[in-house]
Amino acid sequence: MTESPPTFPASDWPDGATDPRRNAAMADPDTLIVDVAGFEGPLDLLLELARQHKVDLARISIVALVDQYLAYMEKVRSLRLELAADYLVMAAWLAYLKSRLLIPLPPKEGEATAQDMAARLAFRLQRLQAMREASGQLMARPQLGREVFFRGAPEPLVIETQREYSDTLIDLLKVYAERRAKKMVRQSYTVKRQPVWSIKEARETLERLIGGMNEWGTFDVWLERYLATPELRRSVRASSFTASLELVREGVLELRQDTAFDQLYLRRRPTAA
Amino acid sequence: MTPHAPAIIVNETMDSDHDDAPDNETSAVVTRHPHAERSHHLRILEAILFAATQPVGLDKLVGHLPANTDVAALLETLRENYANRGVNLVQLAGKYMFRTAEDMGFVLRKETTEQKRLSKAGLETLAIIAYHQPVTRAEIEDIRGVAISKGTLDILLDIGWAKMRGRRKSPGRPVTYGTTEAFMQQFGLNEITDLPGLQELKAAGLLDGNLPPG
Amino acid sequence: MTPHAPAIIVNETMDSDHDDAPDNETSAVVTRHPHAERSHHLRILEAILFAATQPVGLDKLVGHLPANTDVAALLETLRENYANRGVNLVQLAGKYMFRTAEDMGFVLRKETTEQKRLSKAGLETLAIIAYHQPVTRAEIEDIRGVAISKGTLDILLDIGWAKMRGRRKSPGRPVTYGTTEAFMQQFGLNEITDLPGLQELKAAGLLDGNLPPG
Repeated sequence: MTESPPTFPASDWPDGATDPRRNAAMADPDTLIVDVAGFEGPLDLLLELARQHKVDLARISIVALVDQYLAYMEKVRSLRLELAADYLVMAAWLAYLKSRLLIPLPPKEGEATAQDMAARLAFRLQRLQAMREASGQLMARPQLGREVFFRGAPEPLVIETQREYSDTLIDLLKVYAERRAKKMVRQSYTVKRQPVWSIKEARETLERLIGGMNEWGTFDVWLERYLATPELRRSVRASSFTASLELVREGVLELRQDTAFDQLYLRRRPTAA
Repeated sequence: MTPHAPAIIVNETMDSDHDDAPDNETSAVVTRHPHAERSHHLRILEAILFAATQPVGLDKLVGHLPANTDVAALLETLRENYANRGVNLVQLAGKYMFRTAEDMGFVLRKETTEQKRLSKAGLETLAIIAYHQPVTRAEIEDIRGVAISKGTLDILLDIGWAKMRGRRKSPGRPVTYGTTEAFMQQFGLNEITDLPGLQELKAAGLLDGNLPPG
Repeated sequence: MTPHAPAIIVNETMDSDHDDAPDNETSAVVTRHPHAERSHHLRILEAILFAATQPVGLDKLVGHLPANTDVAALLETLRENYANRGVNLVQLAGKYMFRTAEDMGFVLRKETTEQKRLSKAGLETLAIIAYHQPVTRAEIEDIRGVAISKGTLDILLDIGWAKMRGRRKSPGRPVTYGTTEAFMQQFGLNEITDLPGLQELKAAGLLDGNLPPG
């Protein structure tokens, strides 16, 4: 026990921090006692005791280990240090195990043999040790963001959404024809609401204009200012045409059309001046 | 560095330090000290530039290599190494960084197409513009018999099917609208006068007046 | 590494700056069609993998190349291309990613906050979860011989290295834990079987769920 402390591989303590407890323990096994709270449970303590033998855990003498544990417990007690209950439970179990190992008795019904119990303990120590080593190996691997890095300035995907319209010419024509048709229907049914130029109004207007109508001119020319309002156009044309026919019959106006559906011209009848 | 078969490594690893020596000895990387060192320096630059979150200045790179290393020359080698790859070494504001090659931009873009349809009002407005162009907003409203919301015309302008054509020479000089090339393409028309059904609509008395061409 | 004729290699490496054969100067990339295509595909993969923020699965890479392209073979070429560079192509949890070379840690090394958060108990618990997954809390405690504080598991879940995997089909249906893809990335593992010493531990029976009778 006076041998120089074993050096632990760097990988043993992945966080790289030295473990003051263990260093102290290695320097002088007796000082192991000082900080019992530093151990993570009785299994950890047992493993630490076992490791001090520097032997293969698979071939460790369980009896010797039990003795060491019990001696350790005794020392702790003599120093009146606080001990967690599970350390004492382990101590009791180990004491029982030792007695069974030393004085072989046929196991009771359903009870494992002392050898099996010892093997199980050895296995658990081995397994804990294996996990510690694995943890060390794992942590010693090059880690992302520590030793190895992904691209520092990745160029993330840009999503471009393209609108695609599925409207077709048929759709276009349909709505257009529909709208026009609707409008015609509405015009014929809501005619009362439309602003209307009455025939009387048209006649009065023509009579007012007639003095200046010396030359042939179309309705649109003579009635230009009344046609300015789009809603009134049809009505102005229709009413003034009707009124003009009256005035022609009365011999006040003359109408002229060169061919069918051609422009219609009107002027004051020269003799009527 | 693991040993490789000759000839292949030098090329496959893109190792810039491979020689033009006739024997083309690849083991050069391992055995010839200056090359191995050069290769090591190139690797350091590669790693730093790759991991950097921002372009790295020459001064910083110099700090990671032994004094008297010709870092500029190494960077030039690296730039050449990557010149024909999917990733290039570029200089931005005098600093260095890896960037995906310009012609590889398409892998960084994902194009999704969204199937859409115009609203009824939009389609109607478009039809009126097509048939009556150049047409003012007031005239469109007159034909539709309803006011059109600002958004409706905006969508058509935004899609690129309608455009402003000019101004009417009437009081207020209102803007007139017409259709575009894109409109013709979308609806499969050669000329605006091709609008199928136009004559038929006219004959049916659905339309009055003369439609101005295009 | 697949064997190639030297002339081909020049193309495959896409390396412009070292034609070892003088007669090969007229960069065959343009004229030798299949190789130019292959080179183009390699560049696409390079660009995607360089640009990526996270490892990319084969399925996604396949989508960027023409059907019937042997993407796995191209990736292997790329892996070889970069094997000796400062940046390597690695497989993590089955996905592909460029990453700085492991031996470049001395230039790039940084302390991570995760490291600081993990106690010795935390590291041990992580190892137990990794090697024994899926593993219950009770099993972890049995291995460590001590109860684990709630905080220890919480930190591992919070960092994102451990996750709940499901429930054991045993009385009480306890939750089982396992490691995550982030864990695989962190420690540079492609598969769980890449865990250091896993095979040996398994062979020694140290990962068996059932203890020897006792």
